[in-house]
Amino acid sequence: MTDAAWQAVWLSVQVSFWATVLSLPVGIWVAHLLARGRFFGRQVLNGLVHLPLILPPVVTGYLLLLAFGRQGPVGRVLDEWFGIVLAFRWTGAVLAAAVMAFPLMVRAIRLAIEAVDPKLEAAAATLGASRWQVFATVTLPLIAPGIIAGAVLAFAKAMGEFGATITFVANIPGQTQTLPSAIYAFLQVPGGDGAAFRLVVISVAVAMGALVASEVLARRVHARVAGRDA
Amino acid sequence: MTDAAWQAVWLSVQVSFWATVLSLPVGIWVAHLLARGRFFGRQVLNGLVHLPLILPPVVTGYLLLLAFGRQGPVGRVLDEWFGIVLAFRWTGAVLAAAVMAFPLMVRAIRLAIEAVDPKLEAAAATLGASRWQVFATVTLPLIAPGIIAGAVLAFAKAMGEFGATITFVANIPGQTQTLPSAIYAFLQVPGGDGAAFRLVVISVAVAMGALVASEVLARRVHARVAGRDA
Amino acid sequence: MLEVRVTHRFGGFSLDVAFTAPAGVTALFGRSGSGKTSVVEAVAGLLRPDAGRIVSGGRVLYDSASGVDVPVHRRVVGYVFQDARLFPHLTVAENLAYAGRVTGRRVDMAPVVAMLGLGALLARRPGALSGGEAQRVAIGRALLAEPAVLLMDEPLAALDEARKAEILPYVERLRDAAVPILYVSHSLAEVARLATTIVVLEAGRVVRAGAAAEVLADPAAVPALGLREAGAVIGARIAGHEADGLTRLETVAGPIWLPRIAGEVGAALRVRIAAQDVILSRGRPEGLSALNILPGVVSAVRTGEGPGALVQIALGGEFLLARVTRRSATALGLEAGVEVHAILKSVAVAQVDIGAG
Amino acid sequence: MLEVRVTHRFGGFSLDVAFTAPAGVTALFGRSGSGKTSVVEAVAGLLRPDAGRIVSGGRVLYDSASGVDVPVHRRVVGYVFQDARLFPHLTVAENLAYAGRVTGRRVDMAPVVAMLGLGALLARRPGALSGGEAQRVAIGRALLAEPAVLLMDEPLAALDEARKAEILPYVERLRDAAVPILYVSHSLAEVARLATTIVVLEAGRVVRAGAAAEVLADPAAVPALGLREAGAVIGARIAGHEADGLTRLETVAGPIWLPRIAGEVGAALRVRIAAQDVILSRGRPEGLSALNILPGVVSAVRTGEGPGALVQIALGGEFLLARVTRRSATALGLEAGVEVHAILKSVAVAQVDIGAG
Amino acid sequence: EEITVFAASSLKTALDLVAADWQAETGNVAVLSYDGSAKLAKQIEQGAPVDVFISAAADWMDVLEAGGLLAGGTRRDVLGNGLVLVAHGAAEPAEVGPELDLAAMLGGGKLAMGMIASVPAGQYGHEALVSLGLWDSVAGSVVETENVRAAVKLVGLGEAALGIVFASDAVGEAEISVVGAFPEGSHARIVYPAAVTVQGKAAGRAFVDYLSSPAAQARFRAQGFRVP
Ligand SMILES: Nc1ncnc2c1ncn2[C@@H]1O[C@H](COP(=O)(O)OP(=O)(O)OP(=O)(O)O)[C@@H](O)[C@H]1O
Ligand SMILES: Nc1ncnc2c1ncn2[C@@H]1O[C@H](COP(=O)(O)OP(=O)(O)OP(=O)(O)O)[C@@H](O)[C@H]1O
Ligand code: MOO
Ligand SMILES: [Mg+2]
Ligand SMILES: [Mg+2]
Repeated sequence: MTDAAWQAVWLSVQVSFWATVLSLPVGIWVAHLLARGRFFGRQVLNGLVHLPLILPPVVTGYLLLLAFGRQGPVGRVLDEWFGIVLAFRWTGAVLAAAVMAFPLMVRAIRLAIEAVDPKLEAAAATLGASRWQVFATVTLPLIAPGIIAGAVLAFAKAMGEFGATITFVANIPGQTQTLPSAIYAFLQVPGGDGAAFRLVVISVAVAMGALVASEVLARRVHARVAGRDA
Repeated sequence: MTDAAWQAVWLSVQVSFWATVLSLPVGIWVAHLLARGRFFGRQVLNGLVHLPLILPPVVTGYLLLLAFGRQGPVGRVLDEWFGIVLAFRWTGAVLAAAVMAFPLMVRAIRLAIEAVDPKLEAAAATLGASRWQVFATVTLPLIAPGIIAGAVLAFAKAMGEFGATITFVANIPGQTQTLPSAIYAFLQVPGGDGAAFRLVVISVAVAMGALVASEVLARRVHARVAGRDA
Repeated sequence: MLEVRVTHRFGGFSLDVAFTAPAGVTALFGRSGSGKTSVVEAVAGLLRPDAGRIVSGGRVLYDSASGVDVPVHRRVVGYVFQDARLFPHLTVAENLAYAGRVTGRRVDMAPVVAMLGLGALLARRPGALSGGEAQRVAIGRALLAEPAVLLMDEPLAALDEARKAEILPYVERLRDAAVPILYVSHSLAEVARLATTIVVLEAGRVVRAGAAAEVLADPAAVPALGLREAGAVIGARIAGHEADGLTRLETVAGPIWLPRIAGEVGAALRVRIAAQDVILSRGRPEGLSALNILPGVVSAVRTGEGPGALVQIALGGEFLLARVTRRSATALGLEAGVEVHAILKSVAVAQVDIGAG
Repeated sequence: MLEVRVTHRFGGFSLDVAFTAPAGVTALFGRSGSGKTSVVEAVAGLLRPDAGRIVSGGRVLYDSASGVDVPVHRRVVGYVFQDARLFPHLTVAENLAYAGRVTGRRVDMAPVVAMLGLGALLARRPGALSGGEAQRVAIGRALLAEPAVLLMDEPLAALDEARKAEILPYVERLRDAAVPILYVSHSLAEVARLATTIVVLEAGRVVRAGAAAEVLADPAAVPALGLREAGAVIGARIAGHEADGLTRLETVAGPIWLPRIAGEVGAALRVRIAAQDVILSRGRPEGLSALNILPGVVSAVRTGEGPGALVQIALGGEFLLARVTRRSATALGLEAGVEVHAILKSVAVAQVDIGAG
Repeated sequence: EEITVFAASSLKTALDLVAADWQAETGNVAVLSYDGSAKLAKQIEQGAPVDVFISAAADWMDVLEAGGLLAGGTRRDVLGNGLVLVAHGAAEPAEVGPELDLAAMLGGGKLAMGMIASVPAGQYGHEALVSLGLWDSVAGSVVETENVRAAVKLVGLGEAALGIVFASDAVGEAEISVVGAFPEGSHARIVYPAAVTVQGKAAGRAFVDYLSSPAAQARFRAQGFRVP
């Protein structure tokens, strides 16, 4: 395999990791808002979160480019005020992957939150726990299996994300060429199928590793949460 | 808007609907296997289910083509024995959308199953309910919110699916040209952005409608499941 | 008839019990954490014991030696759980109808609904029930399963006395309909009233088991049962209902009068008389508000560490227990063979302690 | 001091109660579904009543008129739920430490762990506890919150007598430490032992409320309390511990002897004497196993529909209740003003009915 | 010096080699990013950090030129291509013209080509079929693909009987054979304009110049492209 291919593998793992890790707190927060909030505009937020699922990935990529590109309103502010450039950088690939994976992550966490018995939260409040403490000490540990599920879905999705990423950050080897972009590139040339297949295998291996690890972790956490001794 | 565009809208709605409805029973079954099964190969099944998330959509599309195309092993059998042809048909678009949406659907349902208190299932068994009856009368109603969540995720994903669909069934206006394909086509020509934007708006409107409907439904179901009076 | 032999370990706790529950109510009695629920779960098939054998009415439900393990739903046990465990998505009516629905049996809910006072709750969901209401629904749900064995784990703990008094006769009728009942309770009053057999557990072991009348009248069993709850059960027959609201009962030792007991003249009863409700007198006492004075002979006196003594009095072929202070036992010269009169208040024998024989 | 005034409607049930709970234990007593849990939840802030006002120690917790609604975690109530509601993901030790953890207080768990016998369970998770064990942990968790008000919803229902007997003195000590306690129970024995105030609910309404001694000795309150549980509480003082294991108590009506009571000579006690445990005699009886014979004067006789009569006997400034049959009441000519002797077995007054005064 | 080149996907086979040659010769590095011309053009509009753009379609280059995103005077048509009819497996060569019985050749199979509204190869193919009067006879059998490579794949797998692709796409594909080339006049001339962007570095100009060098042209020809 070529250097560029290995670079793509490594880049994809990094991008997927950061996309997952960075979006997790936001995902938990939004999931909580959607599950328990009673505010005006909840439906709008819900719709926004789902948008990347509904739109063809290329469109999401274009929208990101329009907003976060150097010419875009957000992109310009980020660049001028903080010196952060996303478009055509690997950081942009992180953003694209995070956005695309966000609906999956939020839904998994939200389902977990909705399954928490509000009576336990009430019990915690009677013991003096503020809303935030109730969340941190009761809700959060109880939804750990959902968070793991959300994170692994996000990671897997990020590993496979192509359309939005290539549109937002292009397909520059060594800089923004993720695994799917590299696979795509190989599929574009005669006789490239073999190389593409090797990359697919690597991609699947990495994601499966994460998947199996998450299952083992989730099982352990689930046993705890169900109140059984580990 | 052109007739072809309207056709694409209508086709996408149909494809998404059928992809969701037809994969739901399979999704529930697989989710149950993954949540409660203790069989050898559970991890393999789990990996397979997640595959469409991990692979770039184009790759999934190729794999579908290889398996379900006219020349593919499954495709040939389906054609010769049942007269079912999927490649280049709207039915193939349904298959592609269903496969791509499957991991999302399964994960949502699985999380819901894992949140069901096994003590309630045990109680049902003591009252004479067989495993299947326990599932149908206790587990299934209790996971209804998860099923709704899974279905709406699948529908939304199917509305936005592009890569695998176009690879598997190509783009035949009126037959396989879904909304994302049509949007993609418009984006490829100079000055096509306006038309693409109109289609995006329609796509978002349809999916949001489904989303809001599902929320309302889920809320009602959730109140029931939580044992509160409606 | 239910034969249970079970060994099981959880972490630090080990269960090792064997007993036979004949037709009727077998009470599992024991302190919190002694293993009562675990035994019941093993019978229901919800806990798979490490080893053992469970046979119900000749049918092997579990046998670790031969590998038999009948699935839960084929065991046809009606299980009233210690926690109510109602189906939250179903209304009360649907919870009650559940067993009929899954087994395809047609069941008439009306008598159970009436007995448990559930009429007004039928359309509610469990989330909107009080603790006692939920427990009543759980009892009804198990009863309506028409089980071959009924497992009741503290079914009445959440209920008030009045409600208990309404439900107990129903359980008695079941007992008499020959459904074996395994009944877990902390209340010896309940146990004494219902049980035909008593199994006392302590830290996962059976420390006493036998026919209820025997165990309850055995001074040696008192420590295991708890002092306050000691008492004996005697047989009686309704001799007549009198004008002032009292019912006259014929016992082996003579007539006694108790507040009106529902039942036809001639019906056989079991009356539990708590040891602490019996006063003893050497001579025949006069001018007391207590109506019931039964002559008998002291058959055993057991004194423990404390200031009390437990006196067993033979009345014909039956026995009564009386708890007195050692000081009184000495003052009255109570020892085996001495003739005494047992004084017993009518009202001290509460409705809850009278069961159909 | 806790003032509660609450009205609320659920579907068919309407709650409309107002009462004041002074320092000490206020027992909420009533049948299943009468609204006890709802009242407690309103105090805790888990149920927002349609209207009303709740004031704890001068602090307004809820006032529908002025829109005050203090959030649950600021109310500092220790709530022992009817269902244990332990945190499933935390060990027993972590459950017990929870309140300290969220409030940053340092709490010494040792005494509570010892009192509740939780030492061996500390590393377990709630899923591996028996019903009674879970309930004990729930009690411990609430106690360790060092609450300003303690709300206990049938805290002892799942426990055996021995365990109850261990826990009750602890609750008494809390009562005496001036933490107001709202105590829901079906057991009048518990209520009589603990309560300084009794509030009787029926179908969402207060039907009787007042000082425990008063309510319990009032024949008119008996129907609301339940016949079997009727009884009065009298004050006593430990006069001496005697060699044969009995403790001599001084009451307004003379000495009585009970099995050894822990307490120093001179200590004040509250002794509940169940109405059904009292036998009346016109003359002074002789030769009985009962040691305690208290002379008094009948102050009221109440006959109901049934065959029984409830007799209130004045002993100095205090009152005793006796349940006798109407037949005996007539035979002995019991009516107000008549002198009688109340006969009372030492052993009939169980440990559970004796509370620190 | 390192430059970034955005190039139409169909150039990948040849351009990778050309860039390697250039690198060896000059010591400069060309980082190549391939995608559809439309997407690349839009990215350049949004400020992509790119030095050279090689498009498969003149119209997108026109858009960039009009937008003032190209360095003046650097645009030139560097390559051409032909349009060919390909078949699955070995096929009898045939003259592609108005007499060709395309429908019969399909025999109920599919004709794969790029999306006729948007993919350049599809646009040219549509134009050619219409001008030859063949479109109506096969319109019902056409399957349009996301890009021209996907059309090659469909023919290669046998899912489509025939395909219309660039001549360069038919090179090196084992499972397909060229039936014939479309006549010059049946469609607009296929050209690949290249240009340096406004922010393009000097090496970018050198790279564009190099594309017309004999060595590069030999590489392109070997991959089936035409050179002016
Ligand atoms: N959400 C609800 N909707 C309708 N009715 C309700 C709801 N919650 C409680 N109730 C009713 O209110 C009444 C009082 O309930 P509550 O739980 O306060 O009773 P309780 O006195 O605590 O009874 P128990 O001793 O059985 O626990 C009951 O009749 C119950 O059915
Ligand atoms: N999964 C488990 N792991 C470890 N110990 C357990 C587990 N389940 C039960 N135990 C222990 O086994 C013992 C018996 O429990 P069981 O529930 O049978 O008691 P019980 O007699 O029903 O008590 P109670 O009257 O309190 O309900 C208890 O000491 C309990 O802590
Ligand atoms: O080279 Mo293209 O723009 O994919 O037809
Ligand atoms: Mg138990
Ligand atoms: Mg209650």
